Amino acid sequence: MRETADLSAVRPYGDHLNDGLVQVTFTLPVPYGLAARHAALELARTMRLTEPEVVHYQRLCDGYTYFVVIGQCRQSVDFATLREGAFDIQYLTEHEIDRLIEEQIGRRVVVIGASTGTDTHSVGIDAMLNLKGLDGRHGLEAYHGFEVHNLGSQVPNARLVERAIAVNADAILVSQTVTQQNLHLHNLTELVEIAEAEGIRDRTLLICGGPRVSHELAKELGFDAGFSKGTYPDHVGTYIAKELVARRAIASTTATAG
Amino acid sequence: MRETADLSAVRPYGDHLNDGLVQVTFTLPVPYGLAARHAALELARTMRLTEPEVVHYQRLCDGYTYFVVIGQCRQSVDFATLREGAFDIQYLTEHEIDRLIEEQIGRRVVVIGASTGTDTHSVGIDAMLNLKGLDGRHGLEAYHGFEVHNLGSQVPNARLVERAIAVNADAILVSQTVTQQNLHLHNLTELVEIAEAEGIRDRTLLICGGPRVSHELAKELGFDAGFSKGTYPDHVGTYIAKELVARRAIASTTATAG
Amino acid sequence: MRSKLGLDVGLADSCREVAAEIARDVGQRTAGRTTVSVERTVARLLGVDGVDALDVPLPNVLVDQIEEHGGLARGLAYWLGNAIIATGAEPLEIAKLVGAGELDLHHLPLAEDHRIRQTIRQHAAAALEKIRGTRAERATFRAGLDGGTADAVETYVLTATGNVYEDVAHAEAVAENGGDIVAVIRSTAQSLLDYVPFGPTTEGFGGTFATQANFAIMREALDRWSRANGRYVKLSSFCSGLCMPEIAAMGAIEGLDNMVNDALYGILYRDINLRRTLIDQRFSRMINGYFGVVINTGEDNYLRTADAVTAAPSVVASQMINYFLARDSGLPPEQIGVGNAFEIHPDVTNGLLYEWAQAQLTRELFPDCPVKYMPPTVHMNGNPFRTHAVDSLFNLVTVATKQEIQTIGVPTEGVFTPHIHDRVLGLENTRYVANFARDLGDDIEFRPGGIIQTRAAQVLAEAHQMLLEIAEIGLFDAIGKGYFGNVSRHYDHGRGAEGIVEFDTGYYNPFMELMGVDLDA
Amino acid sequence: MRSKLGLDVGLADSCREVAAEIARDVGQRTAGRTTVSVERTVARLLGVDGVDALDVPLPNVLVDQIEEHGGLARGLAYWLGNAIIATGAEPLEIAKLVGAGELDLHHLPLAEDHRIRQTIRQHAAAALEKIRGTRAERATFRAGLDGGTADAVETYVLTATGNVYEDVAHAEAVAENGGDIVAVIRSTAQSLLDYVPFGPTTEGFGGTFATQANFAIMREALDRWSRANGRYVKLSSFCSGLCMPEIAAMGAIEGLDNMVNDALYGILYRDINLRRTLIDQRFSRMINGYFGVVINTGEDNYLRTADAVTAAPSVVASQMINYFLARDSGLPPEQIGVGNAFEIHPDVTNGLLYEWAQAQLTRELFPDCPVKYMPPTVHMNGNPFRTHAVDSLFNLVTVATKQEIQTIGVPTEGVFTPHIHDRVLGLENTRYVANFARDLGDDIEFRPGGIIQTRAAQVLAEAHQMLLEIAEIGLFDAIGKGYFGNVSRHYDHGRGAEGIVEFDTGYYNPFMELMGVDLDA
Ligand code: B12
Ligand code: B12
Ligand SMILES: Cc1ncc(COP(=O)(O)O)c(C=O)c1O
Ligand SMILES: Cc1ncc(COP(=O)(O)O)c(C=O)c1O
Repeated sequence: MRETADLSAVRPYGDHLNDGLVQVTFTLPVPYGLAARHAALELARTMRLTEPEVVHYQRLCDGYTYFVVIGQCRQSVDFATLREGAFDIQYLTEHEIDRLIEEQIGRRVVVIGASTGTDTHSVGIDAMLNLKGLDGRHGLEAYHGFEVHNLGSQVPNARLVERAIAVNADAILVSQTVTQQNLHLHNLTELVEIAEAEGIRDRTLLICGGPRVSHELAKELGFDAGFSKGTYPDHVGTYIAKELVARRAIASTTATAG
Repeated sequence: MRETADLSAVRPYGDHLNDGLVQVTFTLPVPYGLAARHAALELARTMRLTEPEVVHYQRLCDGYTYFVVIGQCRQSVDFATLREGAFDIQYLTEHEIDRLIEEQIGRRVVVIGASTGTDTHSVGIDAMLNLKGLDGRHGLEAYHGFEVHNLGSQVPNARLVERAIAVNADAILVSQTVTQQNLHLHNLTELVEIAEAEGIRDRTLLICGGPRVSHELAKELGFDAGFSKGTYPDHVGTYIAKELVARRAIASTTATAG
Repeated sequence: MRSKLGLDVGLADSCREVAAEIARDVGQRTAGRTTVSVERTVARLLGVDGVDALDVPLPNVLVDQIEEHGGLARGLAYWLGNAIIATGAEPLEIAKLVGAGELDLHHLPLAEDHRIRQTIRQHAAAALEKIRGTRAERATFRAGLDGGTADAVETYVLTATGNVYEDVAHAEAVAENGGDIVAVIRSTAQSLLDYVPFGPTTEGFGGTFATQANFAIMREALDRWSRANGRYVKLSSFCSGLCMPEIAAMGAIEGLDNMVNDALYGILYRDINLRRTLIDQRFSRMINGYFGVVINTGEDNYLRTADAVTAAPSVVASQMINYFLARDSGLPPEQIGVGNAFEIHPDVTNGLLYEWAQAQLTRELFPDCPVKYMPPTVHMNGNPFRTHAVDSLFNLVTVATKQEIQTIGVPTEGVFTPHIHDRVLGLENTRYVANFARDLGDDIEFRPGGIIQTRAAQVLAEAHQMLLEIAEIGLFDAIGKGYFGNVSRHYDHGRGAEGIVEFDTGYYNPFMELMGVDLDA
Repeated sequence: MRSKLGLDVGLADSCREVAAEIARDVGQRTAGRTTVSVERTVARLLGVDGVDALDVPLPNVLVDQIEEHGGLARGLAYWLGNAIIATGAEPLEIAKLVGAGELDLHHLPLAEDHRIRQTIRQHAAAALEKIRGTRAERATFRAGLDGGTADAVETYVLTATGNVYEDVAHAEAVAENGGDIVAVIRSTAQSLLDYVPFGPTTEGFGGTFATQANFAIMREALDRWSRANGRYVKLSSFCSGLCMPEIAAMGAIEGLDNMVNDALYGILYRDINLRRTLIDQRFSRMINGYFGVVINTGEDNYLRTADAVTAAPSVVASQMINYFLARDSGLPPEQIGVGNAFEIHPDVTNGLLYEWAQAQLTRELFPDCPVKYMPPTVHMNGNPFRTHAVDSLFNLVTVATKQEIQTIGVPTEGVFTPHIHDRVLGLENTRYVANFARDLGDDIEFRPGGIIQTRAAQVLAEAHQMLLEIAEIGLFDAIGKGYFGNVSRHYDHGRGAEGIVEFDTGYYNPFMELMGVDLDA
């Protein structure tokens, strides 16, 4: 009978359970030749690959060689445990989000968004906020529950925070696309600092997004949540609504207690 | 000025020296979702990748997810030392090989070849041995210096050795293409065993080749040399001629000494 | 359909006539002979399956016993028919008794010839009826599902893990990603076995053993997927090697939809004796034809051992011959998927135009056949991106020339039997191009006298010439002269020749009769 | 050349007429104005380079001082001419003195106008002569090398590491793998700087700063490669943003061959004030035109913020306008590489036919232009294989429609600025398709009234309609209404408006005169 994967010790799968097969590609700054091939295998071993094999290598130019290596990764990952702890959220529909806001918050939630710093990529933030949305799913502007301010792109962090204060925003949404040399890290960190300095950090949800922004990264940088590729407006809408409702619940408990 | 790579500590190169960027792709036997993404990152960490990032992942079918991960490999390889010790051979031309054989051996070198076991891939061995050769470079059959016996494909190891004895072969050339489940390892090992059992191992060069046969692997399995993709007939021709000449030199020294 | 290539219709017709003649000649030269495999197939069709205590398949057990006494010239049906009369037992029981050493077919009293024939004929008819019944049920099942768009290419995807259960995982990924036909590739060397292994298997090399149990496991898995997802996924395997007709029978029984089934592949690439294969292919094709299985021929192989630019005419010549050999075995054109491949070296200037010409030529020469198009393989190296780029153009020609069945290319073709995601990446490429270029073929015309038209005309002319030469010397000698794939094989050489048996006057095979093809015609 | 698309020639001509009118109108509305950047460019052309103690570029130092005293309306040439007369020093010396705080241009005695003009005109003529001399040497150098096949597409490959020395490594890999043009992409945000950074730079984001030193470093590296390998490799960069004309001057001086130079990009995608950009683009184009630099326009961008299927007519309309704006600045057609892109979503049925139609349309509408074709970007995701497959079809359309310049696609387009091997993989794909499908374009014809022809006709008709509307309301308002890329920008908004200066009667720019284009016509 078919063997089933032991989810507490999962390994890569090529064509047999636990064969551990992975493919690694990289360039080394070394001249093309047999010695380069050896170096690639050595490197693969430092990556703990068993029986690495160079299935392709080619000269790029003087002093640079490209490699395609396959090998076996014998290490495993405990998926069963990971699955338990994973950040997962049950997404609501536009209608459900609106109802949740109406019933539990009783007013429109104010969100303000921008693509900040020198980043001129606006398609992502527009997809979240503008009427049109993405793939036929409305942006938050179309929701009854949200009041939306989209400042567009190339917006300095200071200006975004200033406007957020002016409109009394519940949530600040920032988009970052250019990540080379970790440009986004500086820029995102700066936003958090300014929000803190201006004293709005605690009462404002800070949310960031972009093709290479993950939830983990966002948390690490001091945001409340991060959204990456494959995000739809209802995803972030759900998050905002649920989180605000949850915070109110806590606040009211605290208030009662206090 | 441009920084130059420290060849004694070489790291992968994406677009900056020592950025260590590598791409790893694999499938995990886990259902698609955020937890799967986490598992992929975990796995990447076991491969000692720093700041791994899932740039793409997709569901293959129930219980299987495919990942494209990039990350930084901080380990390095000592290319300078590697280069010193690398197996490298100065290839001769057809004409030079013929002359070497004529001058140093004084008779035609007998080679016998086949694609063995159940392997029916004959294009590789034919390229080495048959007149036509490869990309306009003659096969050994065309050389004055070689007497060639090509038994074709699907040849049992025992038969190959039997024929090698019959024609008094200086070198046995075997080709192996089907490697799934390590089929070639069994088959190649068997050949060495038979050659030993028949008492010809010492006086015959054992050479293997195929797309996934490396020199290291060949040595490990008890062959004298192994040739992979990108081999031309003159490569193996050079090896045979030079090696036989070298062995004669040793033999004659030993004979004189003895 | 107007010829987009401006083909010389008369020349094409002449090719057909000559090829038909070549096929008839093969029929005559192989007539009056059977093989151990054909006889084992008779046993299988009569319900004999399983193995004896030494793991020898019961069809082999029967044939071996009959052969030992020199009785095979009468055909297994004769001896089994007689045994049924003598023992009153069913074929399977009889086989088991023989396997257990408890019965010798030659020690039974011999009934009269006509009674034997009548008895075994009844059994055979009932057996066929039963298989047809199951196939009819399958047809109903399939009719209730989405069969895909009629005019879109059917993607054909291999699985080849060596382990039937892993193959199932791959097959599910294939189905989920739009694959239309799953083909379970066989373990290397199975073609050389003169028996069919038994039971589910989990250890094969470069493929999974074709056993009846494996067929059933895969069929069931695909049906399960089809039911859950409302789209029918077909099953295919290799019907070739020394057990070619037996596998046809197994496939018919287990509900396979397609079979790779070539008249010459085993000869050229597995060094199987040419007469043996040509006798076997005929019965195997009768079975495939009778049960509605679509066959696919293997001309793609020639382009792996010969140069695709210069060997192009041999592909056309072979398609013609394969086609008429199939027709002579009773296959209708709709079940003959002649083969075709995209194998020109990627560095050839205007290679795409030659490929396009060739693919369109095949399409026009066999308008009623589900032509099958094979991906680039031989020049694919370890660079998966290069392979993927070449596959993209292959996919383009596929849709532009309206191939009916397309084996998809995979990025790791030059490296290993593809990993599960490689199949999916290949399917995505195919799907993308098929949709993005959907009506390209209809929207463009070839410039009269241009490179494409000229190439097609030239290939056809050379194929014609080649067919004339083959007709002259006969197919056997043509194979000896290396006409196909630069491989030369001779009359008496190759494996399995010892399994050929000449009929004696009493030879009988009820299935040939019942399936309506008279081989001695 | 016969139209493969069966285009309505009258309609195409009408498009041209209307577009020419739109461009003329822009000329009129921007006439009589200069910008800080135009004036800095005059300084640069006169040999002013370097920075002051605070790292402020000397051209800025000069312009700032002149502006402070409200003198810019006469043009920097006037003040510099006067200073030359007064001090007897060369422009660069004068700039240094100003930078050191040792000279105030307004505190010098004013010579007579005609003497000032004559003096500065001589200097300008000498400066132009010198640059032309260097360019002539380059032309000789180039003539001695292999320039590639005349009718093959020129592959255009970006480098964008942020570090000019790393860019050199990438450029070598590009050259070695057949790239024809290396384009050093600029660091994000440089377009917003109202000065050009100085010296070699090693820290940029998503690109490398365009500085004169960086241009020189890259030029030298490419020349070294060209010399060693006998094939000339061209150099390109971005001539856009707030310093558009200065970069044109730097490029001319450092021997660049191509420049991305669009009339509207900065307005739409960098929120630069529209009048500022339209004034700047004119002088920048005069320079590019005069020194034989091929410009490439950026219509591809519209298809990244608007849908490529529906926005197709806006691309044609913009190409026409960009073309006539360039013509009005003195660029000959052979130097106007109108832009064009393959950006239809990969899931669109028959998307390839639309792309083919559009690419062919561009080719036919601008028969004398080196049209530039951009790869799929916006729908490319993190799956490098999917991107590579789409790039293959992009490469096919490129060769089949005979684009002259092609920015290559790279598999990691959707992820990061490509790694060194990604560029090579992209080039390999391009080279493979270009050769394998070399004469496809000539070998096929489009079915009259088919999908491709119909689409082309429709796009042309809609572009015509759009041009009529734009002519009606003027380009400024059209931009305000979001005609291009769904982005709307208004007259007074955007960066850099404060850098616009109206001429007073004494305004003088010797280069405009010498380069032979009368802007006040
Ligand atoms: C369109 C585009 C442009 C357009 C932008 C127009 C505009 N107004 O947006 C133009 C042509 C102007 C442009 C310019 C440049 N670009 Co650009 N561009 C792209 C391109 C092709 C598509 C991006 C896009 O629109 N994707 C579609 C949207 C819907 O996806 P998304 O942004 O990821 O958004 C989704 C999620 O990330 C998430 N999300 C995003 N933001 C947010 C925010 C919140 C709050 C939430 C909840 C979710 C969320 O939800 C969205 C929907 O699912 C990409 C390549 C690619 N295929 O990704 C390159 C790319 C992003 N560009 C790149 C670069 C380098 C540049 C330049 C810097 C190049 C240069 N030096 O000139 C310039 C300058 C721009 C700048 N400084 O910002 C690089 C970035 C590399 C890196 N990682 O650093 C890319 C990856 C191309 C490449 N391979 O080199 N670009
Ligand atoms: C042609 C081919 C066939 C032909 C073979 C015809 C023939 N007479 O050779 C046919 C169609 C018969 C065939 C069948 C099968 N094939 Co096959 N086939 C290929 C293919 C497309 C090309 C191989 C080739 O000819 N390469 C060109 C030659 C010149 O290269 P080469 O063999 O590597 O040789 C070079 C070097 O390796 C070296 N070399 C090789 N041998 C030797 C020996 C010596 C002494 C020296 C010095 C050097 C040397 O020098 C040569 C020149 O540089 C490859 C895919 C690919 N692109 O690689 C699949 C491939 C090899 N086949 C494969 C498989 C699985 C099969 C089958 C088993 C499938 C099946 N189950 O039915 C069958 C059965 C064959 C068998 N049992 O052996 C797999 C192997 C996977 C693996 N690594 O295990 C591949 C990789 C395809 C795939 N991706 O799945 N195949
Ligand atoms: C026509 C045909 N039959 C059969 C096979 C299967 O090969 P094997 O001989 O290993 O079963 C192939 C494989 O390429 C083939 O093309
Ligand atoms: C026409 C044009 N100019 C300039 C640029 C460069 O962008 P930036 O504004 O970052 O210099 C681009 C990039 O896409 C472009 O398309």
